[in-house]
Amino acid sequence: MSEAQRPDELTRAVEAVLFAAEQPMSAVEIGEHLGGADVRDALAELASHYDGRGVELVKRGPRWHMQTAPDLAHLLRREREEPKRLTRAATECLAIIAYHEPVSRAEIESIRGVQTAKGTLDTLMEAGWVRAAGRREVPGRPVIYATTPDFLTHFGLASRRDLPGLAELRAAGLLEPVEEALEREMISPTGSDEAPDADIKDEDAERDSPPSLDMGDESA
Amino acid sequence: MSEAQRPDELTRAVEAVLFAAEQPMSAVEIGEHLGGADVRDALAELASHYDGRGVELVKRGPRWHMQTAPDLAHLLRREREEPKRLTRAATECLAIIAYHEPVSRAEIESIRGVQTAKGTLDTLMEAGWVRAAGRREVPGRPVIYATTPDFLTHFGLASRRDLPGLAELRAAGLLEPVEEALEREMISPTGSDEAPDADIKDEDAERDSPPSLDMGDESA
Amino acid sequence: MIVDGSEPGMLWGGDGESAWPDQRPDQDVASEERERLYVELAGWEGPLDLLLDLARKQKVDLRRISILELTDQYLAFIDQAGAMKLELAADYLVMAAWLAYLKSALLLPKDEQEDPSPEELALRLQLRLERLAAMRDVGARLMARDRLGRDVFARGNPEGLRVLKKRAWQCEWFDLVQAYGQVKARTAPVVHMVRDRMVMTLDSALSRVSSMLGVSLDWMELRQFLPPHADPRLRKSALASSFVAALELAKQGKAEIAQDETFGPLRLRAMKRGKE
Repeated sequence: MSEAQRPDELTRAVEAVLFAAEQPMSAVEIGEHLGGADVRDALAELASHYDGRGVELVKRGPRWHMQTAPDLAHLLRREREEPKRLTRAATECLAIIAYHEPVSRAEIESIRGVQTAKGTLDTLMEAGWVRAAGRREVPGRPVIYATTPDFLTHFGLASRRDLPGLAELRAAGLLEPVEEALEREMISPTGSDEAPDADIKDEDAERDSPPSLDMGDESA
Repeated sequence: MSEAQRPDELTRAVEAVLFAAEQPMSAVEIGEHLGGADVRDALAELASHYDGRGVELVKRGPRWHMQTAPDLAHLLRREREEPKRLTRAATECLAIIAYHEPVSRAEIESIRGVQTAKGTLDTLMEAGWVRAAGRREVPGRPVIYATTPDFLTHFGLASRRDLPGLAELRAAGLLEPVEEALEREMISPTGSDEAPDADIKDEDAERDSPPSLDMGDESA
Repeated sequence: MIVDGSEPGMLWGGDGESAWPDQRPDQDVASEERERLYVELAGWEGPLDLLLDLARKQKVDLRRISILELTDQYLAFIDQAGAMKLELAADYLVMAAWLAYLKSALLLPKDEQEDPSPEELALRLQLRLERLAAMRDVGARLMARDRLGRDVFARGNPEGLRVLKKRAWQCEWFDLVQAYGQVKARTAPVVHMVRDRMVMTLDSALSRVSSMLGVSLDWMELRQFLPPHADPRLRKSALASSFVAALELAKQGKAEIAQDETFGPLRLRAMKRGKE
């Protein structure tokens, strides 16, 4: 598509000056730059030439500058998805929220046994799997966290009840590290250590060892 | 003067991207930025559209960028700092690298007849025109140098084939090493039992002149 | 000085361009001849550069250059510098000597020539000068091109293209469940409690040992007091507790302990009343 009508020399010069300018320029400034020429016609011609193109010549106050057409601004900020694995800490955090929700950060920490960086929860919220679900009505009113519908979708769960219980985890060998000798002892007929009782508080969760596990002294 | 023919959306998008870009971009990069489009036709259309205007679309190596028309240089140069002048040594070095690339430092020195100060190559690399391009697989494994895409961009070369005078130099045999030229010139190929003295004189690690560029002063 | 006929110029004087400024200073500084020469000399990058300059002053094609004439000019230049006691870098002098040798060789009758012939040496010098001249010329042409940032300009204020990286977090169902399992395994206090109870307390050891001592009057080895079918780790604990219990009983005067050798078996029996 070759231009039928070539711009005249002054218009070309104005175009080049505006293109190379680091700041918007007024018609007078452009004219001074070009040896005192009157550039108003050239500016009008350029503005009309660029109208509808990917770039446009605009006037802001008294100054002119070239800019990307506003409807194409999205091209300048393109998003690219970068797959990234959830860190170990974040995965644990997510698991605890899923099994115990709603939980506060302090509760998560007490279950994990280590401090949880703020960024970890942020990550989970950025991923869209966790949301703040209000505050617990205890002193300090801590924020409590719960999973989102996206969480269920992502992990292919119909509901949180689909998460495997402790007994299933153990059967799958997922309750490592547990010493073998102990494990042998722990296979007790009473085996009432089922979970996840979705609503158990973490204190309960920590005290959920069945009496059958009591190995008492045999000296008695 | 309103455009009779409006550019299509892809052409507008390519135009906007090229205007906004801070660096020259290859057709592939532009395409990727636009979600994988094939932008070659759009580039051709834009190049032809801008031909003769105050701004032009040019291809340097594989990369495209927009710049002001060269014939307007006198209008734009005003008040602008001229880029730092290269020293004579640096200019010669750059020319030798561009016309002979890839070359080692010893090869550059053998053409120039003097040692090359360390700062000279550094200057060229800092300007972004020259890069280390691996090592030559000869004893000492000297680093070899070549020009960069920025070199083409800065000097307005569509490719290395565009280097000024390249064809003439080649036709005149001026890019072939002294040894080869000598053999061609001497009707009797006697006395050329070579032992390039570069090896002897230049003890420190730079014993790399490959036969192709050995300008060397053979000792009979 | 030079006997092998090799051409100097590859002999780095040690202070190549680093010692010489790249740009020739303006001539207006030089009023005196001496100073002028010195300034000029300082402007050359080594003998090859100086030779090229002298050659160009002959204003003929480098291929038709007279090497004899060039040699004379160079030697005259060096003589002049020497007469003014200017310090010359060694490679200028090496080149001078080599050129003097070349000149004499060129003037000698042909049949006395050795290899390589002086013609070949002259040609080699000519070829080198040509190549340096060629690079200097194209270097200048390169610099004179329409250069970006000097003659042509990129957009002064580009908006810039940004690619915002949006992280797509990845985590699989298995990772999740495994992580929970590990949290529970790591922190469940039950596990620790169980492990802690694999011991025999001192109290139970004391009552066990003293009741068993009452039954037998003979020496018994300490290990005989341990529960016979206990888990190995419980046995370990029981051994320690029983030993302490034995010491306690001995202290109370209810038992006596004997050991025949270091690390030998520890024997134990109830104290006979009469001995008290």
